[in-house]
Amino acid sequence: MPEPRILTVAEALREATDLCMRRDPRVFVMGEGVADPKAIFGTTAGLAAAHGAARVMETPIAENGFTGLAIGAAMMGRRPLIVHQRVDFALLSLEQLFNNAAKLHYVSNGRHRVPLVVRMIVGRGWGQGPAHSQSLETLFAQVPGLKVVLPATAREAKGQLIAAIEDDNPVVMIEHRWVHYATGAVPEGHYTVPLDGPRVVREGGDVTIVATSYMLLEALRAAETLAQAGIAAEVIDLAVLRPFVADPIVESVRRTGRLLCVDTGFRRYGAGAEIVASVVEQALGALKAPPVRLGLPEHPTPSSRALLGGFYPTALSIIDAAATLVGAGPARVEGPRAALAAALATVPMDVPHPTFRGPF
Amino acid sequence: MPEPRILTVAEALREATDLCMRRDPRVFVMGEGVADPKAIFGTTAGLAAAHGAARVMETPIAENGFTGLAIGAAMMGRRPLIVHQRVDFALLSLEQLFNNAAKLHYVSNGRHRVPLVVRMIVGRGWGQGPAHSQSLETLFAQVPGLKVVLPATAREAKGQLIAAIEDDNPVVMIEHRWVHYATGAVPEGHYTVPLDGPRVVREGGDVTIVATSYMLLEALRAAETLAQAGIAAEVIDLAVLRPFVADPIVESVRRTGRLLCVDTGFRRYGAGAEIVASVVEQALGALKAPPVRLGLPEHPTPSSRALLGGFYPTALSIIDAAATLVGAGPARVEGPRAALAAALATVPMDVPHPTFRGPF
Amino acid sequence: MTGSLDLYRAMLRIRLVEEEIAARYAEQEMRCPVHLSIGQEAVAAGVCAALRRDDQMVSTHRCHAHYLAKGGDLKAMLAEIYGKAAGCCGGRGGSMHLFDHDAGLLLSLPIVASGLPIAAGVALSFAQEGSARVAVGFCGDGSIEEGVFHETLNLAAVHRLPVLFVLENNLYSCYTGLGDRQPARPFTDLARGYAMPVETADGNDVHAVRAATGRAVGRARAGQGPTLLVFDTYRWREHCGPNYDNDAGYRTEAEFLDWKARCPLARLRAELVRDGALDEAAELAMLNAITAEIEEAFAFARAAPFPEADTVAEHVHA
Amino acid sequence: MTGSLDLYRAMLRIRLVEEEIAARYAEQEMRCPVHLSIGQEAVAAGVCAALRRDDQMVSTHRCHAHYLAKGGDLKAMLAEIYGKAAGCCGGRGGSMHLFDHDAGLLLSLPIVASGLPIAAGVALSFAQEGSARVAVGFCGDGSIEEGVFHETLNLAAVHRLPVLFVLENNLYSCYTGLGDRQPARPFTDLARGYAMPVETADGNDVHAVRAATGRAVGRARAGQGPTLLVFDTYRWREHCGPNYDNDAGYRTEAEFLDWKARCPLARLRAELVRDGALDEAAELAMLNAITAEIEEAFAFARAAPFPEADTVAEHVHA
Ligand SMILES: Cc1ncc(C[n+]2csc(CCOP(=O)(O)OP(=O)(O)O)c2C)c(N)n1
Ligand SMILES: Cc1ncc(C[n+]2csc(CCOP(=O)(O)OP(=O)(O)O)c2C)c(N)n1
Ligand SMILES: [Mg+2]
Ligand SMILES: [Mg+2]
Repeated sequence: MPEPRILTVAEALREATDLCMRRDPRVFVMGEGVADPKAIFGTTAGLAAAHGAARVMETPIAENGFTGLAIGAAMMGRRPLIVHQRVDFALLSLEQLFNNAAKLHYVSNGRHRVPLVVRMIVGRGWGQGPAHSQSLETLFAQVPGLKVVLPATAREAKGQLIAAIEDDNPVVMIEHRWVHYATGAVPEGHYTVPLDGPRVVREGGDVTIVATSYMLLEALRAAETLAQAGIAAEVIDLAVLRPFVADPIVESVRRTGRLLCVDTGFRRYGAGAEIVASVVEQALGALKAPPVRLGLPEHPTPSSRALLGGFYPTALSIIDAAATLVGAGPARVEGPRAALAAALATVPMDVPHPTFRGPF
Repeated sequence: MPEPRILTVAEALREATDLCMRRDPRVFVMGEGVADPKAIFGTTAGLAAAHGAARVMETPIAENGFTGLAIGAAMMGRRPLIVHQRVDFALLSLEQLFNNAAKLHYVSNGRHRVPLVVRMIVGRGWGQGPAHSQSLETLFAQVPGLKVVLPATAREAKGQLIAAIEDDNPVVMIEHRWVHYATGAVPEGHYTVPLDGPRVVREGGDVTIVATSYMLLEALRAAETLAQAGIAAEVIDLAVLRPFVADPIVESVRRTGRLLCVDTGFRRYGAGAEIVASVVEQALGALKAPPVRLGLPEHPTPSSRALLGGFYPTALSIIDAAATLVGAGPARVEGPRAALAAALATVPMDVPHPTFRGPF
Repeated sequence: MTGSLDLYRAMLRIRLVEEEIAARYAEQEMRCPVHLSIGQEAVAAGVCAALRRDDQMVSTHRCHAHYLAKGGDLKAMLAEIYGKAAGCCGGRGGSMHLFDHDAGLLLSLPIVASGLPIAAGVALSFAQEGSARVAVGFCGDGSIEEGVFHETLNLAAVHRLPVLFVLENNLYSCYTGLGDRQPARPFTDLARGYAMPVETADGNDVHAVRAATGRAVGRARAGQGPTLLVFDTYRWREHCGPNYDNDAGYRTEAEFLDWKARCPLARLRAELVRDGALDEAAELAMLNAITAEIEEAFAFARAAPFPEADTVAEHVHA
Repeated sequence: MTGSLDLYRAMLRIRLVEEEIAARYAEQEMRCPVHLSIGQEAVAAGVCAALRRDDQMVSTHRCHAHYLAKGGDLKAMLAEIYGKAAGCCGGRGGSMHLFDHDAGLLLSLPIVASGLPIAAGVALSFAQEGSARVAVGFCGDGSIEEGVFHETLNLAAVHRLPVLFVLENNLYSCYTGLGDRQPARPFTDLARGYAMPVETADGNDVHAVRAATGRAVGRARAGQGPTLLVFDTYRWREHCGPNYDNDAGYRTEAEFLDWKARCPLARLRAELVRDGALDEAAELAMLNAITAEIEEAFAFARAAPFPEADTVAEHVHA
């Protein structure tokens, strides 16, 4: 059998877009910088050359305007994919996205369709600062009519983006900048990863860890270390925040009795809150300990790395939370945790760590 | 002792604004229609005549622009109060509100202050339709740096608005249109109701009902009926979604063992999720039954009243949920519930019911 | 090519439908906000007379006249306002969400200026398909205060999209006059910022509106890009609802009477009578035909069934 | 009144600070994005020379020159870029959030055009207080594509606010040229849509910039409202970062050399030398003084302590 093809998530997203543009002439890409030399962190690299400026449209700096433009084209049967280089910029387009894209199918009693994909990127590292680093996934996830997906691994990212482009509904894809670097085996050609809910990524019987986006990579790293300490963590990629499907999580917690949620965005009012609430509604009796939520604290993102030490959940904080949750004393995880901590310490914390790049 | 002064919430808000404008020349009001004959459902009635057009500024239809204008004036020490006639319109101003108003104090290391009040109104009834009826309170509540308050009763509304105007932070006040009609005894003169968390509105030992805004009025009506059936509900007004304070709720659930949350906005990713998650984290053992959440279903608001029958939680659905939660059979609530149902049936469901107007 | 008589019939039909809505609104069976177009009929009729059925328009909260002038189904419109299953939105939208895709009224939106980039996007789809169809986005004098109006004009101009922006200036946004919202300058100057051709005409002169629109449509079909059209007109009744509100204090009875004297229907009627194109008999026949259609449509809408409550959660996702 | 020599010193200081940042960026101790202003110094120096210290400016992601020209503290700026506690934001903002309220640089924001309505709001506060101070909002050629630019100009015009909108046209938004983003027309036409006075000048001619700004400031202080100022200039280095990127493919080396030949510093220097206002000795003294200040400031910023980790949650609420 042939060597598996290892791509970064950024390359996988680029490949998905190129493939969909080749398969369907109605697909086009629009946004600020989609055809420029940086090509949205490489995710649109070469597309303008391959498909022409008419299908890879540079736009003015007008997020609300070009979002409406895309909605109008989508209503007429085109299949636009638009990109925002930061979630923070997409805040300018929420009126179009929430009032129009999300509601037109419903309010037209099913007659209108808005096959639109909105990609937006979560900044992190190198002093990004408060307005270039927001994730805000539950902001989008609470709006009926949207689908919201957060890719974490390369194979899924490609399949999820193809599924999103082929979906007849508006799909918001929130991509963490550091996820772009993650590598994994990516099949050639066309396939989809359905936007239909969580996916068990690693099996284990001691504790259920639910994470999204970059936090999934941290969780997987933590699970490895926990395994070395004899703690078997089941890791679930929530992946799709809307439509929200709790069943695989509930089912897992019924087996493990312990739930740890790790949000990429804020902990307060985060996806973890909905997960915990849904689980206790259905499986209160199965809980052996109070569920634990990790996520961003209740303040903006400072620029200086000196202030970021405790800002983001890490494999280490996930390990500690999981160990406490299963009632394992510090002694039990100490060794493997120390080894991981040492490995992590070799790289500054404001750049993505190589060992978190997979292959996953 | 004198007759208590009964005002509507709309009148109470108007009085609070007028009082603050008289006390502090830096306070001014700005928005679309603040000085027009309708005066934002009467909440700004007479203010232009009393304080002049310079302090009650009509604006162009430019939500994002005048929000930024208010932020700039606030940074320089003025105290703007801006108003959006619908939450749905405020979606255009989130970039200013989230990236600037909420973060400037933090990113300036405490040097800048943004003493800004943003009022926005949730539409309901008379066929409002999908884009004139959104509540979206957790959208605002998830942003650190903001304070978010939802008034429900007249005395509190006046005190909360005065507190908001005197607060040195940006405060978002989300007012349900039907709450404007609610009446209650309102003290004369200056007083504040601190923006510091939930408030027990009615005591009871059988079940804890946490609600906000108009749902608090439904909950109180339900509690009365439940009492007639011998079920003592403790009703808590969450009131302030940010900063989020769970303690009084946790403390109540420790006593009742049962939790029912009623969201004014969507149930999924709603405030109820955060409440349930916070409660189970701190008081899992106290729960005698799985917590229950009520709120809006996962679709937009249709215009036709024929489709709205099951859309909004009501005193009746709250009664049913509470009764089930305490393990009371239908028989036990049947009588009082039927009486309430009959009373409610006398008024169409797309206009506010007189018996829900208090006085509270 | 629509003749003057057809234009008059179109305007009269709009007027009579709106007046019937106003007359029946107090019955409280139309339980949604209504923004009537009485006084502004010439813009709707004139613009649509210059369009083909397969051209697509995007309208605003004040969409009745646009919907009717473009050929939208009257029964589906009234059923929608009555909240019935036979409504164009199945009762889900109400008066501010009217649409009839087949007739070329793609969409109406209740959020000010929100439909403008969507109209430009429709034009983008025409350009991508190499079709000669044009898109039209309606907006009021308040809409041009929204940033997205400007983002849209710039987008349409730089991509030379086949779209018309029809600015219906009725002097007010709700109860606030232009002077409190914008500096004094000709609206035509707005187009210069986008190097966009502009047409302006008396919005109560249906011929002038049609002619101006025709020139813009010609450019759009020829691949010469967008045009801003500016038409001055006047809303006779209150911003939202069936009544007159000249006593509310934000505008004067005199101003209203002045505009009423320039009624777009009376103006065209005088011309038709002068030219002998409309005599009493013909007018009566026209009036009776329209009245009969309207009565039948109202009867249909009132008798039509409400949507089934259990369908409320359908069509969230396609 | 700032003399030509002071203007030259101001521009040279900006140039040398930026070049030192560029030279040291590879050390990876300034761990935040930097948007250098090299090539655009005349706009910053000319505008600020026409202002009083207590006038307040709001800048963008490209704020270094504005901050320095307005008198912002150099040590606090560099410490901020180094992420230190002594930074103007205590390390919380980085290069795109520079401010020095006392010097009259109220705020810089990384979101395009986001600072413009805030600048107008500052002007509103001046108007409410009856002060003669003016506010300035900087924006690039990309910023005018954002709707809020237009909402702000309309708001400022209708309320006659004492605010200047300084449009720094450097032909590009990141790596996208004007032609891909806007139709061809003079930027001055943008002001007509708001009946707003407009001033335009060569952005590399500091005298012209100062004179144009002076006229606008005069009107603003006299209660005659806002002005749009349009200055053409050029960014020499990459959009974000220390390097040159003429080989990246979005612009040509020739274009860059053409603009470099019109260096705003060289231009003023030639004038000073011609007028005998600057001889070798004086220039050397100036150079040494500035270099010494910069070296001291970098030494300070590098040696300064980082903020304490446990202060991170402070100042969420006032
Ligand atoms: C974004 C937004 N802001 C405010 C409103 C409330 N509103 C509804 S109609 C209207 C007036 C719009 O004026 P104009 O564009 O002139 O249209 P007209 O009503 O005069 O036909 C306003 C402000 C809205 N629907 N959307
Ligand atoms: C709302 C928003 N959209 C996009 C960006 C990304 N961005 C940062 S700088 C920039 C270019 C702005 O161009 P211009 O206004 O001409 O300023 P210049 O960089 O040329 O000085 C862009 C698009 C942003 N910061 N904010
Ligand atoms: Mg109008
Ligand atoms: Mg530029």
